[in-house]
Amino acid sequence: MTWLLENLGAVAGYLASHLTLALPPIALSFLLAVPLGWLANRFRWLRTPLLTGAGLTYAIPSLPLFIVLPIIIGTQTRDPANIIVALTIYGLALMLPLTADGLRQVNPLALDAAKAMGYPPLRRFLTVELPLAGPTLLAGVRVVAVSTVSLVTVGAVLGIPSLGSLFTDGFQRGILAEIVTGIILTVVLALLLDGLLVLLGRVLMPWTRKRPVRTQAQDAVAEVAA
Amino acid sequence: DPLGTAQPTTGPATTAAGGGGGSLTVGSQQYYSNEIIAELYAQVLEKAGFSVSRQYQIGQREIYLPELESGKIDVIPEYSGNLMQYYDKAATATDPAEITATLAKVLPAGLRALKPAEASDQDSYTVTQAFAQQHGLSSIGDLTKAPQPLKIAANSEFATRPYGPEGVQKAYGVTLELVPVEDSGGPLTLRALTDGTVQIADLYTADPSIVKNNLVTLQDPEHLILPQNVTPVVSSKVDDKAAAAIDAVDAKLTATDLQQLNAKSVDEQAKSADIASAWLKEKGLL
Amino acid sequence: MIELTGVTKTYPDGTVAVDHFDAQFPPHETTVLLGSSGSGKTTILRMINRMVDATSGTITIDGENIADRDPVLLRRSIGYVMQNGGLLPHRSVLDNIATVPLLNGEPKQQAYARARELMGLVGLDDKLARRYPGQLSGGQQQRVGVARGLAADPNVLLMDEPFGAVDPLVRADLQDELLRIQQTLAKTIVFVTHDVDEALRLGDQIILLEEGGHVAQRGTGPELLGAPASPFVADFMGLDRGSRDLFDKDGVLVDGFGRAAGVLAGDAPA
Amino acid sequence: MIELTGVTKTYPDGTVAVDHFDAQFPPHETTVLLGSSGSGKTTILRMINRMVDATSGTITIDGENIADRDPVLLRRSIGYVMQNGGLLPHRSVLDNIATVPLLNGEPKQQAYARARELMGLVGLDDKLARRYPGQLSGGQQQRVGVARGLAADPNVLLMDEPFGAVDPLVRADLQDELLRIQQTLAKTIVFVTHDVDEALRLGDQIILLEEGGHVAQRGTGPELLGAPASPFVADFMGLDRGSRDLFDKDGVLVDGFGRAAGVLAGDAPA
Amino acid sequence: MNYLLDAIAWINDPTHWPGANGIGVRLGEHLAYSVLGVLVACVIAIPAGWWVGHTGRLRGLAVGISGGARALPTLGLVTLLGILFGIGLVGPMVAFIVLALPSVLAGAYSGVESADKQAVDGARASGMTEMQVLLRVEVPLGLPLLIGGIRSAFLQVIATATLAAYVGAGGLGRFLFLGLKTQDYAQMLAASLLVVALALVCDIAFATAQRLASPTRFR
Ligand SMILES: Nc1ncnc2c1ncn2[C@@H]1O[C@H](COP(=O)(O)OP(=O)(O)OP(=O)(O)O)[C@@H](O)[C@H]1O
Ligand SMILES: Nc1ncnc2c1ncn2[C@@H]1O[C@H](COP(=O)(O)OP(=O)(O)OP(=O)(O)O)[C@@H](O)[C@H]1O
Ligand SMILES: [Mg+2]
Ligand SMILES: [Mg+2]
Repeated sequence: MTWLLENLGAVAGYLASHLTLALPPIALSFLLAVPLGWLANRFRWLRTPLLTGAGLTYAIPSLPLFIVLPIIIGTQTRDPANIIVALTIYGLALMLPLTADGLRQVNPLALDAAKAMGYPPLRRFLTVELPLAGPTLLAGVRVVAVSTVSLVTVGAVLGIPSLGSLFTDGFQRGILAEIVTGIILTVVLALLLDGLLVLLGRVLMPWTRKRPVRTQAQDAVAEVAA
Repeated sequence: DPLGTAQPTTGPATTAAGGGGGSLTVGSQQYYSNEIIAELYAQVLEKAGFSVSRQYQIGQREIYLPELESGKIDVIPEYSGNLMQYYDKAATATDPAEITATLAKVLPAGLRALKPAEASDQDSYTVTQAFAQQHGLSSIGDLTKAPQPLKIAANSEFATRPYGPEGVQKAYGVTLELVPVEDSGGPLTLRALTDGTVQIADLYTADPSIVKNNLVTLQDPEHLILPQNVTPVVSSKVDDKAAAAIDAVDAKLTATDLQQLNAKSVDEQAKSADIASAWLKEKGLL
Repeated sequence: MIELTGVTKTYPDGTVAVDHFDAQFPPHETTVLLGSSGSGKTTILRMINRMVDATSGTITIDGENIADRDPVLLRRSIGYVMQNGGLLPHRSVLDNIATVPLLNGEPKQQAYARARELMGLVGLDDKLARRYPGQLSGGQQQRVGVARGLAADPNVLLMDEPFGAVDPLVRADLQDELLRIQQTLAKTIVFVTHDVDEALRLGDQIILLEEGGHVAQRGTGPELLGAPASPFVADFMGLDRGSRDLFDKDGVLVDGFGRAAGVLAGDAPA
Repeated sequence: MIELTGVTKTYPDGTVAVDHFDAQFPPHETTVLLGSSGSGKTTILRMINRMVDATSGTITIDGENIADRDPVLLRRSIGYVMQNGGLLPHRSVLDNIATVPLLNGEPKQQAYARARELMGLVGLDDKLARRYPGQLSGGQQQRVGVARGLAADPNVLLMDEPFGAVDPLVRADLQDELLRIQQTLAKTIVFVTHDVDEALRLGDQIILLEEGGHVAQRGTGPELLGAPASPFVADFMGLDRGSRDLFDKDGVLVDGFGRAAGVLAGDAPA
Repeated sequence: MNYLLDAIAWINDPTHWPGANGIGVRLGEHLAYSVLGVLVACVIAIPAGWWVGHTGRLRGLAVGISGGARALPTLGLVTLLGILFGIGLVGPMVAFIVLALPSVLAGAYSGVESADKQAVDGARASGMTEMQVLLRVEVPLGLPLLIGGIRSAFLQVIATATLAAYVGAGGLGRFLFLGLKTQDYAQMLAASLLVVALALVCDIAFATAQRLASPTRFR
């Protein structure tokens, strides 16, 4: 605690750069997963390669990816773009299967109804299918958010500042408090982001806030009595 | 210490056009000791009227040297032997003066090395006091008196170094078994030594834990181990005035000084900026 | 008038769901497609709004071949009510009802006003307007489904077992409601069910289907009960199970098992 | 004889599902619990085999208070048949039927032999023995459910809307089958349904429930139809909707809407 | 692309395979660490998950633990455990277990929860004891989800097991760190490729197991 208080300014700076690095991959992996998830469902033969591929990408050790990526995309090693691209790849690996599942599990009756009412295809996808897959997509984004926040720390090994810098520095200097501070802050940041996403979901998907079963039953009774 | 800087490095350096001496970017390795030295340079440069931006904890050589070459960084504290080997894998120089001479030749255009300090921070064969006494050890060659093979904790690349197991076998007849630990002489390596997992550890000579734990660093009469004197590498933006300021620091930086600076960071958990300014004031440089 | 001529549907897996089906659904009347599971009722219904495209045969609405119409626009012009309502779970009751008018570009205010009117027509409390389907009882959802089917004021209303998922009391209510609405609006309704009682209650005309959409018999309810064309019809209508052969026992009508089925109230009213 | 005295169930969320319910289910007879959704039928049924523990009141079977019995052993002694069968999807038909005898430690061979016998009794082809529930039609699954309920030869059989999920034709078949089985086995059956026709068909005694398990009326089918105790009963039995007031129209019995409901076959057989 | 070819050439070099420092031994170590880590996680998480899924108690806690453990940065954990336990397998093994725990736990409880409610109800009503309901009904029906959880845990641990080399243990991480520290990117990339290939093989094995656990005949 004392350690944290004495180094508050620096830690705040790390926190800020940590967030700057974590947010773009979270957003990007969502934006990429939606069309890819749609493809995986639309074309059956694409499903297995896409989903297995996603699973395997997740198995790439992060350190070499961070080092090899700049060679491939032609950036400098310490460019934040590397971290963002690498973490987007990992995020996509987590997000894609969930997106595909979410879209596949949308109640076909609702889609059928939308079609029967005369929704054109694109509008149907954007205003019916996507929102109805919302809860699963949200679950996916939450997992991605948590794991991305945690993965950003690996960048510290390459000298990209984040809460992970507290690990590398604390380790070299043998300061346990510094490492523990880093771990706790990373977890807290991840869980805060997660909480925010849950709130966002409540706001964007009001229909998922079901009323208690009891009132529903009372409605039914009231209707029968009416 | 990354925590000593007013604002930690995020993104590219802000090289504000300074008043008297222009603006310079000082970088450091991802190594607290290196950051303290960088901070020494930064503070004297500021005193000399330069506006300095700091880019600390930039990973390892393969990451920051390209940035130095491309002009994103102007000053970085380096270590002579490894720097030479980075640019010339076949270099054979082993004593400090030769290395300085070679460096001048192999550094890419636009970069130059300033005068090395007395202080160095190099690999070492370090054993515990008890082990040294038990077998009467003072130099690497004495290790033959202990039962072979001996275990040494070091980074994995130790195996490929001239002063690694093969070199030592050839030069001193000592048989070593490498236990790879990837923390570059950090707490894991130290602990492996003190808890008896290994008999020898490759610690850096400026590591304050050597003094703290009463460890014994073995002599290297055959000069297998490359000297690693603190050597600033600078870009062409560093003019004579700036170079003079930096030289003044290195002229006073001794091996003991460096160990003490490091000890302050590790034991007192002080920030690099505070450690640096205290030392500079003590030496009358600030 | 909706006319189906030689309509056949073979699904990609080879199932011949409907085989050369001919029928006419007269305007302003309710035609019930009755049959057990898998007889092709839903397939026939969905070919009318091109949710399923017929493999062969022609379907015309007021003389116009639906194959020549844009399916999206065709669907907007036909009301469709399905089992469980098929409501959009993420839209409020009002939005659900106003969907088609809004798709047709009607101004929001006008569409919502009409939706509220329809809520009254189908017997839904105005307070439910802002609720989501998941917050309604089964019966209320069905009412929303009916209101939605009527929202664009279509001439044709297709209803696929719309009351299958609810309680018998609620179901009877919904049937009453439909009969009442039909008295004022007089739509052309095609109603699919497998419940004989429901068919007898709602259908001006009943088409009883066997597997493959083959017509076992068509006619009014009394015609099917009074003169079943085949043992299948008699069986389906429950005539040879003893459950529709009713016996008078002290004013209570009992079936062949001696179980009560109704009360004899006298001769039929004129 | 099963007796329930002042039985009340309040669920943890405060819902009073059943409120001071009294009833006797006579041995070797079928008692139907009839009522609309949420009236507490399932709760009453499940209190008998202690799947739900009553909040207060006593339930006795043949004079013994079930609260004193080990619930697991109690359940093995009572047959239970539920909607959709509630079969184990990962066990074959034979294994499903033999579950309870095997739990009771009966030797495998004997349990399987009995299971095959039961398959015959409920009208299942022997060839289905090795199939999994997912490979059966809805009606076949229900038959397996009934066979499973009978497997341990229990005196008491609890059936919770066992035929709710199937086609009306299949449903009628299943009802016939049950009546036939009951003629030979004469179990004490408690049968839950919300279908009036089914209740009239199967029940020796019918208990019509209002919300909270309040008894609206109890008696035989003809008693409920002939002398409804309240407007609710009349409404529920369909008497004041005009659908059970039948009129004779040229031998076809029609309801108040002029829709056909049956055929008048003469006076009741003795 | 060149690096990739070099890496493949490195793997194809037969001299890199045999011996105490060869690919064969390292591959075996890597697999062994992963199996051990996941196995220990299973021993802890499966009974706990089954209990949570069956009773519905402490579900919030289980979800919280899963989420929180996912947020734990592996790098921080490895450095912290390194300082606490020194070199050797203990530190990384604890990290692997922590890493594997959330997926296995979630697979265990969600599997049990996913068992068809009607089937479970039917089983209980037939007179199965709670233990019988769990072991004979809920567990077999939840097996595919459980295996799915173990599968993703295993993939994650395989990817992370390279860190064991950081603190002196073996595994494919040895090649990775040696390559990294000596700028031998071909070797480093080769190590990564081997890790991915190992993951692929294990993934296929798990997919097969998952399919066997949920034969289509149930559906
Ligand atoms: N998309 C499809 N692909 C293949 N076969 C289908 C498809 N839809 C329906 N069928 C088959 O076509 C036949 C008729 O189906 P349809 O849904 O029209 O029957 P239905 O009378 O509506 O039955 P239900 O009362 O069960 O709704 C059935 O054998 C069914 O299995
Ligand atoms: N586990 C439970 N927790 C809370 N309330 C419950 C629970 N189970 C049932 N209820 C409530 O108790 C009342 C009676 O439920 P029950 O299931 O016994 O009715 P039912 O007559 O069987 O209805 P249905 O015909 O829909 O099956 C209902 O209001 C229901 O919402
Ligand atoms: Mg249908
Ligand atoms: Mg019930």
